[in-house]
Amino acid sequence: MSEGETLSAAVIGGSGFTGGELLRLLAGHPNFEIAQATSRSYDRKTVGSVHPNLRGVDLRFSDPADLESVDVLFAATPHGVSMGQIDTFFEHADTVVDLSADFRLNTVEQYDEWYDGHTASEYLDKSVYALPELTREELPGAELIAGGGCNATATILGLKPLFDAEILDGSEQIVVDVKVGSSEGGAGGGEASSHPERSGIVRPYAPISHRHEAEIEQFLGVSVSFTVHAVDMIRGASATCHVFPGAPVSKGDLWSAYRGSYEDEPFMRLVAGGGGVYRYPEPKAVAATNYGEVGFELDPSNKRIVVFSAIDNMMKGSAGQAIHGANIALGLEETAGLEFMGLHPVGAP
Amino acid sequence: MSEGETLSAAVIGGSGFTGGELLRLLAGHPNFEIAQATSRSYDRKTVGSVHPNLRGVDLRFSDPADLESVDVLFAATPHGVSMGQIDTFFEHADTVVDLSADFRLNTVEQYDEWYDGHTASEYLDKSVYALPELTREELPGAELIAGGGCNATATILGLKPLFDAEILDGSEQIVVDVKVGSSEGGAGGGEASSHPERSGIVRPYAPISHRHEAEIEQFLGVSVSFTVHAVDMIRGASATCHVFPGAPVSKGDLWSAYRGSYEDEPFMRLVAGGGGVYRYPEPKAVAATNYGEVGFELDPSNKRIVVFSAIDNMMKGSAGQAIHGANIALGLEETAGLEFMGLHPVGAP
Amino acid sequence: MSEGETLSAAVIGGSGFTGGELLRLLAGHPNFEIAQATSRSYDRKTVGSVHPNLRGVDLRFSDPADLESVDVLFAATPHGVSMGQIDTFFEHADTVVDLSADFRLNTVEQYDEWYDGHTASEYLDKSVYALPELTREELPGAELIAGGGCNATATILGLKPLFDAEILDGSEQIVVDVKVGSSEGGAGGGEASSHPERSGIVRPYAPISHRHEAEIEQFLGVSVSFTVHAVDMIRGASATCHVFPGAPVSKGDLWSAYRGSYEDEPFMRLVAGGGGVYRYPEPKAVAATNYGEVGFELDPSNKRIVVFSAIDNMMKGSAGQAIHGANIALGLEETAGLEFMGLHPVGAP
Amino acid sequence: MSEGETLSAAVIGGSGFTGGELLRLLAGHPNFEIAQATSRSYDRKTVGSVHPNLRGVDLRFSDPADLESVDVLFAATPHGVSMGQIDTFFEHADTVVDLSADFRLNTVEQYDEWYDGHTASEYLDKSVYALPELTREELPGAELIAGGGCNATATILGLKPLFDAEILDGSEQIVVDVKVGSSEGGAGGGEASSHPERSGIVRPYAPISHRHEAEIEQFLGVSVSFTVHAVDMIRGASATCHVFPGAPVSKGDLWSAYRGSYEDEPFMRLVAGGGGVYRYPEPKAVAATNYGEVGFELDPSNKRIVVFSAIDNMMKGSAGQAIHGANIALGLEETAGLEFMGLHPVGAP
Amino acid sequence: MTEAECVECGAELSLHDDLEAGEIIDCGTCGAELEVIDTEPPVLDRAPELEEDWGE
Amino acid sequence: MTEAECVECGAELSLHDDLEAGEIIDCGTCGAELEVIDTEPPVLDRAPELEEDWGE
Ligand SMILES: NC(=O)c1ccc[n+]([C@@H]2O[C@H](COP(=O)([O-])OP(=O)(O)OC[C@H]3O[C@@H](n4cnc5c(N)ncnc54)[C@H](OP(=O)(O)O)[C@@H]3O)[C@@H](O)[C@H]2O)c1
Ligand SMILES: NC(=O)c1ccc[n+]([C@@H]2O[C@H](COP(=O)([O-])OP(=O)(O)OC[C@H]3O[C@@H](n4cnc5c(N)ncnc54)[C@H](OP(=O)(O)O)[C@@H]3O)[C@@H](O)[C@H]2O)c1
Ligand SMILES: NC(=O)c1ccc[n+]([C@@H]2O[C@H](COP(=O)([O-])OP(=O)(O)OC[C@H]3O[C@@H](n4cnc5c(N)ncnc54)[C@H](OP(=O)(O)O)[C@@H]3O)[C@@H](O)[C@H]2O)c1
Ligand SMILES: NC(=O)c1ccc[n+]([C@@H]2O[C@H](COP(=O)([O-])OP(=O)(O)OC[C@H]3O[C@@H](n4cnc5c(N)ncnc54)[C@H](OP(=O)(O)O)[C@@H]3O)[C@@H](O)[C@H]2O)c1
Ligand SMILES: [Zn+2]
Ligand SMILES: [Zn+2]
Repeated sequence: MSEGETLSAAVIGGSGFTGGELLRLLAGHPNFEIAQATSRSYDRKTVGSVHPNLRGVDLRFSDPADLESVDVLFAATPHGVSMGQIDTFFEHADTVVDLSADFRLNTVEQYDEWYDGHTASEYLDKSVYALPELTREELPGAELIAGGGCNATATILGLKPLFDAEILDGSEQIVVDVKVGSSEGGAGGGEASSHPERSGIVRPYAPISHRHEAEIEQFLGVSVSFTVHAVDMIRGASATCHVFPGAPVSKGDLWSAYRGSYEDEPFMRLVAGGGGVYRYPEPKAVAATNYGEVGFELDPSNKRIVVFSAIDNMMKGSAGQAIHGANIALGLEETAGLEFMGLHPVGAP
Repeated sequence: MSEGETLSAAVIGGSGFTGGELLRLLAGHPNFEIAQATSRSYDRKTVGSVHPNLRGVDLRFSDPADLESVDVLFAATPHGVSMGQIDTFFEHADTVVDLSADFRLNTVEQYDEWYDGHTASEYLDKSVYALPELTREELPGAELIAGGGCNATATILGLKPLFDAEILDGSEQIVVDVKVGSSEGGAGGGEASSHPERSGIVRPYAPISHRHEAEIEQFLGVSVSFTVHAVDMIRGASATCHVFPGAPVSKGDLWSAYRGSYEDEPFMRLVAGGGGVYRYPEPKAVAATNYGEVGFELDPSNKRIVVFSAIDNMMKGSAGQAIHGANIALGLEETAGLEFMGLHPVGAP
Repeated sequence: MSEGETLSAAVIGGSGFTGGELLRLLAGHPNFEIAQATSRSYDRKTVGSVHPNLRGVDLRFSDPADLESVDVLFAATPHGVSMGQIDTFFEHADTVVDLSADFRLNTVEQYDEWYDGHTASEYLDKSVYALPELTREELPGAELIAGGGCNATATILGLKPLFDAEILDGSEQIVVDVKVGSSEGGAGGGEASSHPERSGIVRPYAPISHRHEAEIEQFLGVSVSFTVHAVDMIRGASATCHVFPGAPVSKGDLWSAYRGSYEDEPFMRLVAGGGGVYRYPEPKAVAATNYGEVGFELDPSNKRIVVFSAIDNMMKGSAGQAIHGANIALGLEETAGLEFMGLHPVGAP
Repeated sequence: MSEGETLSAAVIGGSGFTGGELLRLLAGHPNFEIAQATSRSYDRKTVGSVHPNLRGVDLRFSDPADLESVDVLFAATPHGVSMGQIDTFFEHADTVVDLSADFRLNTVEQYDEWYDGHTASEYLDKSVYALPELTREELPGAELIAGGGCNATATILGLKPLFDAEILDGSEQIVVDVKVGSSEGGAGGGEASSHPERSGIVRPYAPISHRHEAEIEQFLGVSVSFTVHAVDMIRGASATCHVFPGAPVSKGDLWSAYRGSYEDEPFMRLVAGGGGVYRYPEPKAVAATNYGEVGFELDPSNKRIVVFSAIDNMMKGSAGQAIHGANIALGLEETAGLEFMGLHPVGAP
Repeated sequence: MTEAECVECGAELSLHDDLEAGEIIDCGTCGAELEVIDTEPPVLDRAPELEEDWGE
Repeated sequence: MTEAECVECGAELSLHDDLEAGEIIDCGTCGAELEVIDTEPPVLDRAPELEEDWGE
């Protein structure tokens, strides 16, 4: 499309956390205009009544049963919703970007193993994972884009250069220890996410068997030892990967690998070993942005590589990634609408 | 100037908190290009080594002794520095925007009363307070712009409509109870602002005699009972004003007053009494933005008006206000570089 | 009773926040033994399954319908529950300590004005407010003890010395600006108290007409201008009172007043004007304790007294106060079970 | 000694974080009376001026150059101080309890490898590590007690049962991913620990080569892959150990191992796999207490054991452990002064 | 009060008298939620886990 | 040990023996920082306040 053109967009699940981020990003995007945002619970209320930062956006939620026809439909609904409505979605839009896990995996077998099966498996072949660092070649023209899982995104971004550069071959033991903020749970929230119970924690919430392992395995070809902790922040996912390569590796090798994979990537930053306060990747350095930071250290005592990877789960880990993928799919400027640089100082954004 | 033109800018005190915000805003501003950022402590280091969000900005700090000539010089230095160097600043720039208290007050007498006097009093007549809600008429063409104090800004924005609409005449008792975040203290930080001591607090830090009272008095013509508490956030200033008008007033009167003062203001939002989670102004709803929120409630039991006002001290309360004022002074689009809408959800940004 | 004696105690509402605190205090109290803790939702579960700090206490919740007979029954249930069951309570216990608002006020008229009336008004004359700084003389032998409201407690403790010493006579304007933590809302918690929405806030949650005004008025004889803000802590209530005495007052007068009221009080501390980090009362200095801190400053510019008062709402503001009152009522050592000194450093406890 | 006896105690470094905790614990301990607390910076100030929770303790700091003679001397000074003054300490006390790393390791070689050598190596043979779960047999009568490192303590407590039960033999890969609060850094604190920079973080602060590895190796006989992250809490250390046993293991084996090691331990709690909010060990469940929680999960997909271990670094990780060890060394009731149960709800204590 | 062994951690559990099949109780030692399968004599099993969605 | 009255709050203060003029001590009751003006007999006054810049 020509760059000045404006595309209409709908956001299903607009009252949720990632739906709100989509609305914010679309409202500031030069090529999009928001036609519809749905919510069953807040039907007819202003989007600003739920998302106070969007008080200046003149838009009311409508019922997802009354879909309008748009160029691009973004679905930010819980797992299972999109696979049930995907035909309807395509009746109303040429391009569908889904933020749930419904179209991330390639095969029904994976959904049988990790989820509760799949009811629209004919779409699995068509969908492209939204993360451009993985799928830049496949995205142009894609009609069904599947936004990645936030913890999977952080992990994959951290480890991928080691596979690209063949420092790892998939036979190694890989431990991934993840720390995430409370927005990852979405706007619902039960007792465990009430402020008094959720503040100040380091809480093992997925000690084993986290579903994002499926995505990691799909893209890196390796099964990882994966444990997720909830910590006291709102936005942010940080993955620390402890890796034991078969052959000796130098810091130079690591820098080559990481620069090789990411130096042309507009949203990836390498951070390792500098001075000052921020020496390694950390979530608050990328909060509110679509940037991902990765870095590493080499443990001479036991030949371990420690990889750090940090993203904002609401941005690079979901809504930002979705827009990024859509920009490429639709032939727009890749970074359009995603230029925000982030804040300093910033607390627990 | 014509709108496509690019102006060169310098930031003195670029390694500080408001200096970092200025750099961020200028880097994303369509009409500015950063020529220089100074720091004595970080001379020659990249700006990204101090402000991790600016890692993508290709710029190194230089010594403030080596000033370059620019169109606009922003000074984000502690109180007293600018008044000592103001002649030098004007030798290197046509327009000076100072974020300290050095040029906010009109007379030497005020500086004698509230500060330790003034050493460049000949500039006091020329300077214009940066807050456009107060000084929009005086800003165009101004050569010396004085950014307001953050607590003063929050307070003035909250109370001004009551004076505009003559609901108050200055004879009333006004109590202003302010809550602020830790970035207000700047990047230095002693023991009281260390994380273990500063976390989780409601700490009276200026029970009486806060210097911002001088600015409030200057603009509203009234002396207020002013107390400031430090609370556990990083960005944000929230002023609660308890006001006892002489004559009975209705909620309709109040809405008229506030809409009258602010409905054409691009950065002011009225928030009072809606439903949902965010019913009154609160700092995190405007965090990372140049918006100010004000709202009120009427206490029937004792004829009190309670006014709430919330800003991001780093933005509307300093760097954002400075850019806003400069935009108007220089004939640029008023909102240029200040469009960021803010985040939801967001923690303690 | 003789001091070595052991009394049996029941806690109705043992799964709630203040109920959990009661259980903790009773378990560590030399004169009590816990016979029963009720919960409808967690019936038969261990108390440790809800309150992880009580994992070492060998006790399971039982149904409040199956009350056992005990010496003392503590009710930590929402407003309205105790007034409906008070007869039953007294059938099972000689002494009832109620933490709700049900028996705090003296007359039906007050309940009509501030609450939804009262259904057991015959008990209003018998009940004694638990706060010993107010009612030490009336507590011994009391059979019905009403724990105070946390915001009311903080406010009353701050202002009382000014009335005791006749610095105020009740005709003055008094503004009370309160900041509280999230545990004040109890264990329920809706969307507004979910971690992403509740973190990092300064949120006006009761701008006007807070019910605790009734208690303040009852004990101080004056109607106050009262506004409550939610801030980012879990425990703690801090009241800042802005007071304008009719006649001039000196700091010496104030110290005399405050020392006069509190120097013999085992749980009151005066803090004002020292050096170091903690110069005025603040909640985290008393967190986890039954202490209250009060202090003040005199504003020479406008003859204002600013009074600061800080308590832990779960302790001095509810469960601790209840035990304190019960200790006196039952002739036990006044400070028994309440000696914990608090922590330093401590975050947002 | 007979149990009613009172011992005099001195705290060197009483103005620091662990020194303050020692003072708090000693002031509430039935068998100790504090004779002296030293500080060079706060000489002659009240201990309450630094530690606001100790305002009720009538004691002023004195200069460490003026040591008094006491029964037990506690040193809570930075690494290196005690080894320089150990002879002087023993001239003034029969028993010395040192919280630094100065006497934790057994040999000069270890100090050469991990620290900067040792200047009082003749004491290394005499010293006993304070953690009773490791050294209960050696503590009675010990004259020099070395408090453990907090991260080492958390890790050792988590892994020890696996070695006790020979589930691990030391040849396995062990990854330990630690998350700690800001009090671990002590009261000093530079820019990185200022509130604006330190809030809301997940910051890799010791990616590799943390000195506590030496203690772990000494007690478990195995070198671990160790990485420490700073997170947003004040108290607390949480160690997640990812372990790959050589032979298959069942959950029953694990429970036998953990119960075998800890069921008679008064301060150890096993937490794994229950319902409710607190299903695994987490620091805030043990905050302010001397308890340690450990738990685990078995990952069927890759035969990994994930072990979680949580302590309060200021208590079980330093001051509490020191008192615990001293209690046993001196023949006092083991749990004396350490009975505090902890809090619920509690934020980031 | 009868006793039973926790099937998760092996600790002794004291059971109340009016135990009913289907009831869920938690172990005071390890916190596991146990379902009462049978009452005379008491037979316990791990309660089916509540699938909790922490969002992803 | 001599005694003196705190000039801020009026509480009794116990002073150490080797008191020196110019020394700053804090009151254990109100926390005020007091300067020793004279030693025999002890005369105390409020210590000059450390001007603290919390930034503005
Ligand atoms: N949060 C993250 O960090 C993150 C990261 C990556 C991916 N994701 C994925 O993104 C999706 C959304 O997550 P979230 O955190 O934004 O969740 P959320 O805050 O819970 O929002 C869910 C939204 O979906 C709507 N919704 C729920 N059921 C629906 C249905 N049957 N039909 C139509 N609308 C429905 C809800 O609004 P109404 O109920 O009012 O209609 C709400 O607007 C999930 O699939 C999640 O796994 C989230
Ligand atoms: N923080 C706020 O919320 C806020 C709000 C409104 C107004 N303000 C005002 O803005 C100004 C800056 O505040 P801040 O919070 O950004 O402070 P800050 O973080 O402490 O930064 C001060 C900056 O000034 C530089 N500097 C200090 N002394 C200097 C000198 N003599 N000559 C040249 N540069 C010097 C420092 O860098 P080097 O030492 O490395 O040179 C640093 O970059 C202050 O006047 C403050 O009152 C701040
Ligand atoms: N939180 C504070 O800071 C604070 C301070 C001062 C006073 N108070 C007062 O203390 C009381 C308790 O407050 P909270 O914060 O502890 O509340 P909470 O956490 O919500 O706990 C309420 C407790 O009451 C039980 N309960 C509710 N309805 C009941 C009924 N109809 N019959 C029997 N039990 C019932 C609940 O358990 P089940 O539903 O499982 O039975 C729960 O254990 C309130 O009246 C409050 O106003 C609280
Ligand atoms: N914080 C923890 O979580 C933790 C856990 C386990 C072990 N530890 C260990 O415990 C020790 C104390 O740690 P901390 O966190 O309490 O440190 P801290 O807060 O920095 O306190 C250090 C104390 O030592 C005093 N001191 C410093 N140098 C001294 C000297 N040369 N002679 C006499 N006194 C001196 C200081 O007071 P003055 O300078 O005023 O004299 C201060 O009171 C360290 O060795 C640390 O490794 C700490
Ligand atoms: Zn069990
Ligand atoms: Zn005093």
